[in-house]
Amino acid sequence: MGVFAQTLAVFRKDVLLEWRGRSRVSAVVFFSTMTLLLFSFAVGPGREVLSRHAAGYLWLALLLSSVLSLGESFRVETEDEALEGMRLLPVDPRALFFGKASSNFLLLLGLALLLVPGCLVLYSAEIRGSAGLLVASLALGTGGLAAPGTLYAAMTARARGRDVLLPLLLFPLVVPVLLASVKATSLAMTGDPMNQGPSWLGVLVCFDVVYWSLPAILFGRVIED
Amino acid sequence: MDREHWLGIAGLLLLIGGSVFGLLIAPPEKYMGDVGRILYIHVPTAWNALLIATAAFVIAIGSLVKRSPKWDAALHGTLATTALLTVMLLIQGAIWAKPTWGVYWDWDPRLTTSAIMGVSFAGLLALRASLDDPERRATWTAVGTIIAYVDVPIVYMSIKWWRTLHQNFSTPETVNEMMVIPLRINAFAMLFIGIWLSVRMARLSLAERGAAVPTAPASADPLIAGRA
Amino acid sequence: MEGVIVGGWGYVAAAWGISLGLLLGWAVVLNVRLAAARAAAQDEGATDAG
Amino acid sequence: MSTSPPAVAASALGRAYRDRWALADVYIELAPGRSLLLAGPNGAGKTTLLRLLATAIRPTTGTLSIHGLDARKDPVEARRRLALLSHRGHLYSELSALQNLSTAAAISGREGDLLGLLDRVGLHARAHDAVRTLSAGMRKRLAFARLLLQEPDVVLLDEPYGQLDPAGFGLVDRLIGELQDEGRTLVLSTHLVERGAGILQSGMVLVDGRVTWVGPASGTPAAMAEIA
Repeated sequence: MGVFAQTLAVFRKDVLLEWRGRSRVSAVVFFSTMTLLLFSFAVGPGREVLSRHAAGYLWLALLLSSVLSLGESFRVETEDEALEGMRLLPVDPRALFFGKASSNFLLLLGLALLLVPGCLVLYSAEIRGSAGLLVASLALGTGGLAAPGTLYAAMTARARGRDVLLPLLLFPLVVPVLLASVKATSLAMTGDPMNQGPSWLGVLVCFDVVYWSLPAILFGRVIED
Repeated sequence: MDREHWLGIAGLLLLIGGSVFGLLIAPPEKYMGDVGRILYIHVPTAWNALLIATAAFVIAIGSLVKRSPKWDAALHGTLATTALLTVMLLIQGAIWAKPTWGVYWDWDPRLTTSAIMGVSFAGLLALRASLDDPERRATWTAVGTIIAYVDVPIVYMSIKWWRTLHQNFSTPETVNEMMVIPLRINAFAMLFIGIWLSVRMARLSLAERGAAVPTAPASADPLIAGRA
Repeated sequence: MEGVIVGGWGYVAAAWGISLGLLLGWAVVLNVRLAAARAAAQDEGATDAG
Repeated sequence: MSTSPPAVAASALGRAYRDRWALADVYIELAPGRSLLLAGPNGAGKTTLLRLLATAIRPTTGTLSIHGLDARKDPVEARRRLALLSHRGHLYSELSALQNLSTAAAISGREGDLLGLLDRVGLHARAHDAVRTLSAGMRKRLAFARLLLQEPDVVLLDEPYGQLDPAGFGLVDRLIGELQDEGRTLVLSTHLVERGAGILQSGMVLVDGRVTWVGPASGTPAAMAEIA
């Protein structure tokens, strides 16, 4: 049985878990909407400033919520040591990683897509560039958050003070993803006359390759006892 | 006396010599004047922060392979030293930026990368502090170090693309001999002191880990279960 | 040749002072902690033996 | 003596936590189809031994092979042949009993009559209920079903009678009998020494992480009475 089939099985399990725990997922959605509101309170009601920086606020809201949903995704794994149960099956640890990271990616991408209308309404942002660029930047960016986030959440879920450790470890790591995603999303929202969008997407693809391959190699060591 | 003290003493003497040379003997820099003397400590700090971070990366790989307390202690030592040098680097950089650029912080790629590297390594030290099981602590620190180190060039590139506003430091090749000497002396001074600090920290890490596991007494004639 | 910076010894002193201070401070903290940890280990060893 | 390698072969197996040996110097040689009873007071190392045998934790010393496979070099292959019933349920409380089973089946690439399995442990009626709504005893039964699903050659049971009602006791006895009839190798720890001694072949007593007695299972109650 190949890594891919195992990954699919793990992914299916995690999506099922998210569906079963959808009340918690919706709480994360409300939290991120709340942060969007808070940014406008912090900056003031100037419509022009808000719409110009809408992409940045969107990504900050995503980043803050990602920590919650990543932490949550490992709480269900450590509760009854279910992850250990998975690990003791004849399974490639990379499959456990890819499955978990993919489901976290799916969740974050869904959240990102939900936040876009929020930005359009609250910040009077518009999509003057291409919608394709917008979706691509959200997908590649959340991909870059989900993979290292999954690795670090697996660690911090079993450490004391996990609520502060996960952002402390994850945020500095994903600065490149944040920079590139904000740029690309911003170009999609405010217009992209110089056609810079594709090159930022290219940068994000490179980051994603690194951020998905390195943790996959190391994940097996992280979850062993 | 622990052996590494010789390195510490050598580093201290070199640092005194390099400081005297850099502060009193070398001529002021052509454009920056006397403020340029900050570079005699700043550049060696930067070189050594990166060098010792690289050592931490290599040791982290070794620690994952070897799984021994000594490798973990060495990793702890180099991590702590890197964090310290990075803090020094940031403070020096900010002080240097004020008269040069007019602000303490200018989102310059090198300075910003250093800040992020510092936070990453400090985060790893915080992760260490929150774990009790020494084996898990060793593995996770090593994994985190590998990822944080690989991230450094990525952060640097991304910030460079994001905003390019850097005035390059003079490199030793383009400045006159009197400026090269204090840079070189201090580079070795900081290297020796950095190694000394790392070794001291590693010893402390080993000592605080508690007594080594005593070897389990093996019986000469063991009871073998299951044969009955 | 605009803006050759004149003076600035204050900045130089601050940068060197803080750097050397940090180095020295950390070195002292480290060695004190190491001595304490070693003393504690020795005490423990003595009680174990006794 | 057969020429096939033992189902479980442990040599000088030990595990240290910090400066304490939870288990040291354990030797096991269990031929396929044989069974071993682990007895000993709380904290004697029974769970540690079973977790070592299950490759859930790494040994600090010693070697372990499962049907000739080096458990350290080839853990995935070894795990294909063994399964552990643990204190920890290893269950997802949000998922239904059936979903827990189907997940384990899909990941380990096994197919089987999952509802039939649930029927075998008396959980058929609760197949679609979330595990969180099941009682402790029912979770134990579900964990048993999960173990049976893996059709392990080596069955590791840590306190299988724990949390069960008298009907559950009978069920576990019956399942153990079936597993033995199918020629599977069993290692079982329990405080119900008399009960275990009645159905297993070899015995082993652990005290403070050391093996103090090995012999036929029938002799275990007497050996336990001695240390009490």
